[in-house]
Amino acid sequence: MSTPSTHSQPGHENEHAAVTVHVRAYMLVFGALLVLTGVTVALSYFDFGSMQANIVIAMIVATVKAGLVALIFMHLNHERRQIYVLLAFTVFFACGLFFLTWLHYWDPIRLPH
Amino acid sequence: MEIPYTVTPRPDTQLWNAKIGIWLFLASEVMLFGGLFSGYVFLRLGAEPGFWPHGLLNVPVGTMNTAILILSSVTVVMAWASLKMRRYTHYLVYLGATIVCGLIFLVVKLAYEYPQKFDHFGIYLKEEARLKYEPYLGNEHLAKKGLAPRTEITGHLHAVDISRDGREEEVEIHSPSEVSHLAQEKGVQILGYHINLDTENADPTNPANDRPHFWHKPPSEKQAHVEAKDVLWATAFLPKHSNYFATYFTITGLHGLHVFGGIVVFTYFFFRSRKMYDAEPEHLANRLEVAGLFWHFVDLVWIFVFPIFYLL
Amino acid sequence: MLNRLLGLIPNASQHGIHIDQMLEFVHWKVLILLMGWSIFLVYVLFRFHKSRHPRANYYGAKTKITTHLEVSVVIVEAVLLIGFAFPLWAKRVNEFPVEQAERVRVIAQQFNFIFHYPGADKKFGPRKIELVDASNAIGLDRSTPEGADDLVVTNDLHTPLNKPVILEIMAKDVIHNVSIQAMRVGQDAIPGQMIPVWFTPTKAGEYEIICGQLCGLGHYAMRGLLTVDTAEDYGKWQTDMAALIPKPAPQGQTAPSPGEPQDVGQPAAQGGTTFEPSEQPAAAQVKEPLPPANEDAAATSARQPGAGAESAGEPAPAREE
Amino acid sequence: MDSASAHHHEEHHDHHELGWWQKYVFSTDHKVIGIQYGITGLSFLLFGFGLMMLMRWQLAYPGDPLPIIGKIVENVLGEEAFKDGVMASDFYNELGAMHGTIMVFLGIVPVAFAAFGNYVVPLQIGAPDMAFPKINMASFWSFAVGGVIMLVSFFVPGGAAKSGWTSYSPLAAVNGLHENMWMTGQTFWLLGMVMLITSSLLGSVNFITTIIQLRAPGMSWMRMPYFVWAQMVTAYLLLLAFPPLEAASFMQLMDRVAGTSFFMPSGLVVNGQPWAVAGGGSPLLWQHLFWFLAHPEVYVLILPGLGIVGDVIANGTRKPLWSYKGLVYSTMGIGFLSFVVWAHHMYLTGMGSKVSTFFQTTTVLISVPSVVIVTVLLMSLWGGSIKFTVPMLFATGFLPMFGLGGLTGIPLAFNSIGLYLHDTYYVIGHFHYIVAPGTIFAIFAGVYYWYPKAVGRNMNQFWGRVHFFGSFACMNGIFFPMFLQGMAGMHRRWYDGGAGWDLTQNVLHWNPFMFWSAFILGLFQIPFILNFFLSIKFGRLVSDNPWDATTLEWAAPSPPPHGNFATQPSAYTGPYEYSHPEVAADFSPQWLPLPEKTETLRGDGVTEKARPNLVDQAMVDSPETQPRA
Ligand code: HEA
Ligand code: HEA
Ligand code: CUA
Ligand SMILES: [Cu+2]
Repeated sequence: MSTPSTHSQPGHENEHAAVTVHVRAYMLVFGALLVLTGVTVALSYFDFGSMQANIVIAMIVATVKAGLVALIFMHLNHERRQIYVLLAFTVFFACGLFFLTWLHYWDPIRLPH
Repeated sequence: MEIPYTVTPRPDTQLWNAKIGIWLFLASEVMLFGGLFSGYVFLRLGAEPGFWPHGLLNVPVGTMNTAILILSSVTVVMAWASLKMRRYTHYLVYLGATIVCGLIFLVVKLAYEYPQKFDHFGIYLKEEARLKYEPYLGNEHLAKKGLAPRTEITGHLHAVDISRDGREEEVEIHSPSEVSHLAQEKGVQILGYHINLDTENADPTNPANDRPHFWHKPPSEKQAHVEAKDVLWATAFLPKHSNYFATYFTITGLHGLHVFGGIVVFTYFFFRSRKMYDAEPEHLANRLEVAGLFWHFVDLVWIFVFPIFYLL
Repeated sequence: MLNRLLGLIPNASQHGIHIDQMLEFVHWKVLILLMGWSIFLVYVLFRFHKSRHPRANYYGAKTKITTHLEVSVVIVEAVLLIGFAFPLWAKRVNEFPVEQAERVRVIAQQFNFIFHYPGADKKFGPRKIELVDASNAIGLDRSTPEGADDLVVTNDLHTPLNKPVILEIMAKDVIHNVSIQAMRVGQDAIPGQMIPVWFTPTKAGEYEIICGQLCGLGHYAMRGLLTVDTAEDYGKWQTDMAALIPKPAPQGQTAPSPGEPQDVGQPAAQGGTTFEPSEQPAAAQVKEPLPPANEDAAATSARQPGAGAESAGEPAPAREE
Repeated sequence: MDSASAHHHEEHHDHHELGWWQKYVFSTDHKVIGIQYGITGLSFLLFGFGLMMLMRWQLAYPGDPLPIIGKIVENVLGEEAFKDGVMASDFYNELGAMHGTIMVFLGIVPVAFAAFGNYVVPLQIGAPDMAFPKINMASFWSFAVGGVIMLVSFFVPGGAAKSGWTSYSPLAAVNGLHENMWMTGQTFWLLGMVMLITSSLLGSVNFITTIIQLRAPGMSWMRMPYFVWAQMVTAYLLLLAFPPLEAASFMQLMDRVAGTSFFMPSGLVVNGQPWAVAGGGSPLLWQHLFWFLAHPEVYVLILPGLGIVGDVIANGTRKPLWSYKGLVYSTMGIGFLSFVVWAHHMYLTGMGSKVSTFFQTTTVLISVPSVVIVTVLLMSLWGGSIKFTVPMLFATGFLPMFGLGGLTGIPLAFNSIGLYLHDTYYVIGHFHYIVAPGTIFAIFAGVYYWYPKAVGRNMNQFWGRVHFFGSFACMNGIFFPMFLQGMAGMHRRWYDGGAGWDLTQNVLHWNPFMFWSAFILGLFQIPFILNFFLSIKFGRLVSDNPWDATTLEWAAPSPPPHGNFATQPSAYTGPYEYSHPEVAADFSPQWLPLPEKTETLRGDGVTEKARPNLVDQAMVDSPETQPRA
């Protein structure tokens, strides 16, 4: 990343403007999160046919919400490379933890009947 | 020599130290909660039908707490923006609001939600005894609809039958913990439970009760008597009630600890940041950004906790 | 040959030969690499000692041999994996000879193995947690026709020669492991799970069964004995054992009787050179257990851990609620 | 200089008024913390060894009273531990579990990772301190509290944890029951682990930040000493692998004190009594979460050791490491792969052929980078001018020992061989060859190597040699027979050492031999311990760079003052410019430029023209020279 961080040089004119832009984004995200919370709750009283479908849909909404928090509030939409690399590994290993734990559960030794 | 890059970013990485530090720490937190959630998945996948409770938590309160945490995320990021714009009073207001939100969240959790659970009682029935309690379970009705069977009777316990040194008597109960104390007395054996049923058990064949409700319903007046010999496992809604509550209390407990930690840090900032603001406002903004990142992460965890435990 | 040198105990099962071959092969690889590099190391330490080589060569070795070596290590490992390891394991877990095999359930507990034979009808009787007591450690329900003729023996496993055996392995309390070194099998006994394992004995004789997973203070002496019998001996043993089955008590429930085959098995730590029999740990000698700390009203009234407990003995491969 | 540095000056001022407590006990100086970690960790190592000597006696002479010590322990811990001088089997299990735990979490990790990392890494990258000195101090004290909890656990009712260092549930949950489950050994173990995990997490955050942020000007990634690389990969392993065990520890804690059943299935019957819990848990969940940590953990035990050995070998051979880049990339490869092999410890837990194929493949794959690392280190010797200093002796001793340990890991990698070898002494032999004559030797190498930097005096070289040769012989005397015993079928965690079993009768005679080897190994540590402490006062005074080494730590005075360097050093060359053809001396330190236009060796063995001013422009721009708004 070659562009210098906008908010590392304090007190600048454009810095000030940048922060104001940020603030507007924060408010929008706040609204979106509240709406999505409502959506999650509402969806949970609607049956999508199977438990799996219900879970998947609820998780999608939750992931969107989490994504908004991470991208906007935590500024992950413009972070430095080092941090993306770190998070990519973390997410990979975390997925591995979920996936492989489940894998073992899914492939036991069975006696044919 | 002094430690460089505490405030200004290092030219080649464009990061200051604490920024990397907090992200590393959050990475480890991802793995911590990842471990807990993978435990949840593992246990839930393996749960027998009817043994993963639904709708036992207070959804409106949970929704409110979710909104409060989201709000606190906004206030903390606004506090940071205020510092960036060098508006100290605004910063204090937003920071104060964050602390208040955090406190409300914790108080609601610890003083209202948890005790409400501890007060509730659940009785799992043995398989062979379930038919006997069909009027409270409505399993025939559920089977027709293709829903998982009910295996548990829940509600407020108001009395137990015991035999004390061979003599039988009925003892009134005000809090489920009394049952445990009774059971630990010498020569006491529990023979049965008198329980004020929750709506699901009071009116099990009503289609309106097939799925949980948004508004919490108070237990009905209807009572049931369950004999101890039919009982598989009976306890208040404590962690030991089931793996559902075990994961719920473990994860929300740990999450609560994180909230508490955040509050402590913010409170420290609230009272001790003036000096640093005057000397090095940018350093203070960085510190707040770091604390804020932690706070957002705590919020983010809750965003998953909420649907997983309250809604699904 | 290397196996002999390393003191591998003789194999007595059909598939064991392949495992021994693999052991031999992989140890050759270990040995060659180890010797090769050790000789290299000693040579280099001597050759390039300061006294013989006062000024180091900045550029060091210029060679591709190491790359070749690394590649050949990879190739050998790939051969081991694809040629031996995958097919061997696949045969272990995917090709149970259900039709031909003799089936025995193994229920491990602190600190014995209990072997449960289906008896003449080839059907295992149901097991109930309520029936568990001192004389009926596995809670076998003898009031059912399937259960009436089942054999239950402690620490004493008999199998016929040259016939595949499937052991269905489970545990009552903590994790154990059923390891029969001579048969080249081993399998954890995990509470809440049933995991099968199979082998075909090819040599008659007596072999030790080891508990290969720490299970408490008597772990070191948790010992069973496998006797591989000829077909006749095996039949005779089965009849002898069947004669010891307790007659059902008039009121239905299994009555403890001195003749219960429980007592037939080997004592836990037999053959020990240093330990008096009185020091042998047995379940009864374990320190008096305190009531679980989480003792609860319900617990005492029901004494029933968990749902589905009526089938304590029949854990599904996954787990049960 | 603006307010920022004004603030710093203030702080600096404080330092001169530090009291004794803040200087030596609650210090934030990375060097003091490093030494604190080192001494505590070495003491734990010795303590863990002590536990093992008791066990080896019992294995060698099962049922014989242990002279003197047996009586002492009996008086301290009561008859539950020793009765008439004879060890109880429950106590044997306590010793085994605590030996494993202490060695791994309180011995090797604190010494190899935390102590050397703290002391050496900032110096090697030319930094004044760790990035977060206060967190560093918190890390040490969290470790100390964890250690105390572990030690105290021997004295609680029922004794210390006794379910193996793996603490498999349900055994760990049903062991050591007591009315107050908080006051039991296993609960203490869990609490201690939580503290130790916290300590490691704080430490690794600090290490990684320090290495990324505080490298001196010119210290680009490929100019870092290999030791720094090893520490960085190790820190990542700790950072990402430990939290799942922390999660699992919380769950087991709940199982013990709150009556939950995360790891307990339905239908348990313990001691003939149905076990009163809700059930529905899974013992395998614990194993997955445990090994998800514990496999990366074993590389945590070896990588710092490899790092030390790499530095020492370059110095002892007086030439650059052969294929430095290969070394670095293999280390990263190990780090990555180590997260996806954990289930090779669970081969016998009922694994179908698909999962087994996956884990066998990854396990075999991970041996490839290890082979590369050993090859690089061995080939680095070729063409050197080898000087057998004591650190170099330990480093060269390390190589074949790690080789044997690693190579015997390969048979274990195959599921079907695991049918025979799982849980036997073969496994014990496998990993002890790596951690004992492996990592412990690397630690010794590191102690002898960096001692002059920390103290300003050198340790006695003669006694160092005695220490090396004695330890080398005895270590092999203890651990080689384990392979033979394992092949004969002897299982681990056997209180009677196999005396009660027919199939091990042929290998029983090794047990006394192994005990006496361990005993003599203990005797050979005495010169080391004396040497270590006496040299502080009586060691030979040496210069700042007694080994004629190239890396930056030798640019600082010995011992380095607070803040380490008088002026910020820069890295002008790669880490190991020994015996450069155009330099008369046999080393050219990293902090001095090479003569212009000479050829230097790049990490991957290719040569390039040296650029004496090869200092990343960006990094010369220190904050002070940057325009600030
Ligand atoms: C530092 C510790 C460490 C390291 C580095 C390793 C490295 C490896 N380990 Fe080990 N292992 C443990 C510590 C370690 N292990 C522990 C503690 C246990 C037991 C835990 C318990 O149950 O309590 C264990 C158990 C264990 C098991 C489970 C056994 C069982 O319980 O049944 C397996 C199975 O696959 C295994 C495999 C491997 C492999 C393939 C490697 C590979 O990474 C090895 C690669 C290395 C090489 C291939 C060496 C290269 C050498 C040369 C090229 C020759 C050089 C020669 C000379 C110089 C002379 N290990
Ligand atoms: C890093 C890990 C590590 C290390 C270094 C060691 C070191 C040693 N181990 Fe250990 N061991 C384990 C980890 C380790 N072990 C684990 C995880 C287990 C499995 C536990 C279980 O079953 O759950 C195990 C089990 C185990 C067993 C099997 C027990 C059983 O299954 O019943 C045996 C048996 O001999 C053994 C022996 C030894 C010996 C003789 C040493 C010796 O090499 C020790 C050498 C130590 C020294 C030489 C001390 C050096 C220190 C100093 C000199 C101090 C100087 C001090 C100052 C300057 C202040 N170990
Ligand atoms: Cu059973 Cu060990
Ligand atoms: Cu491993």
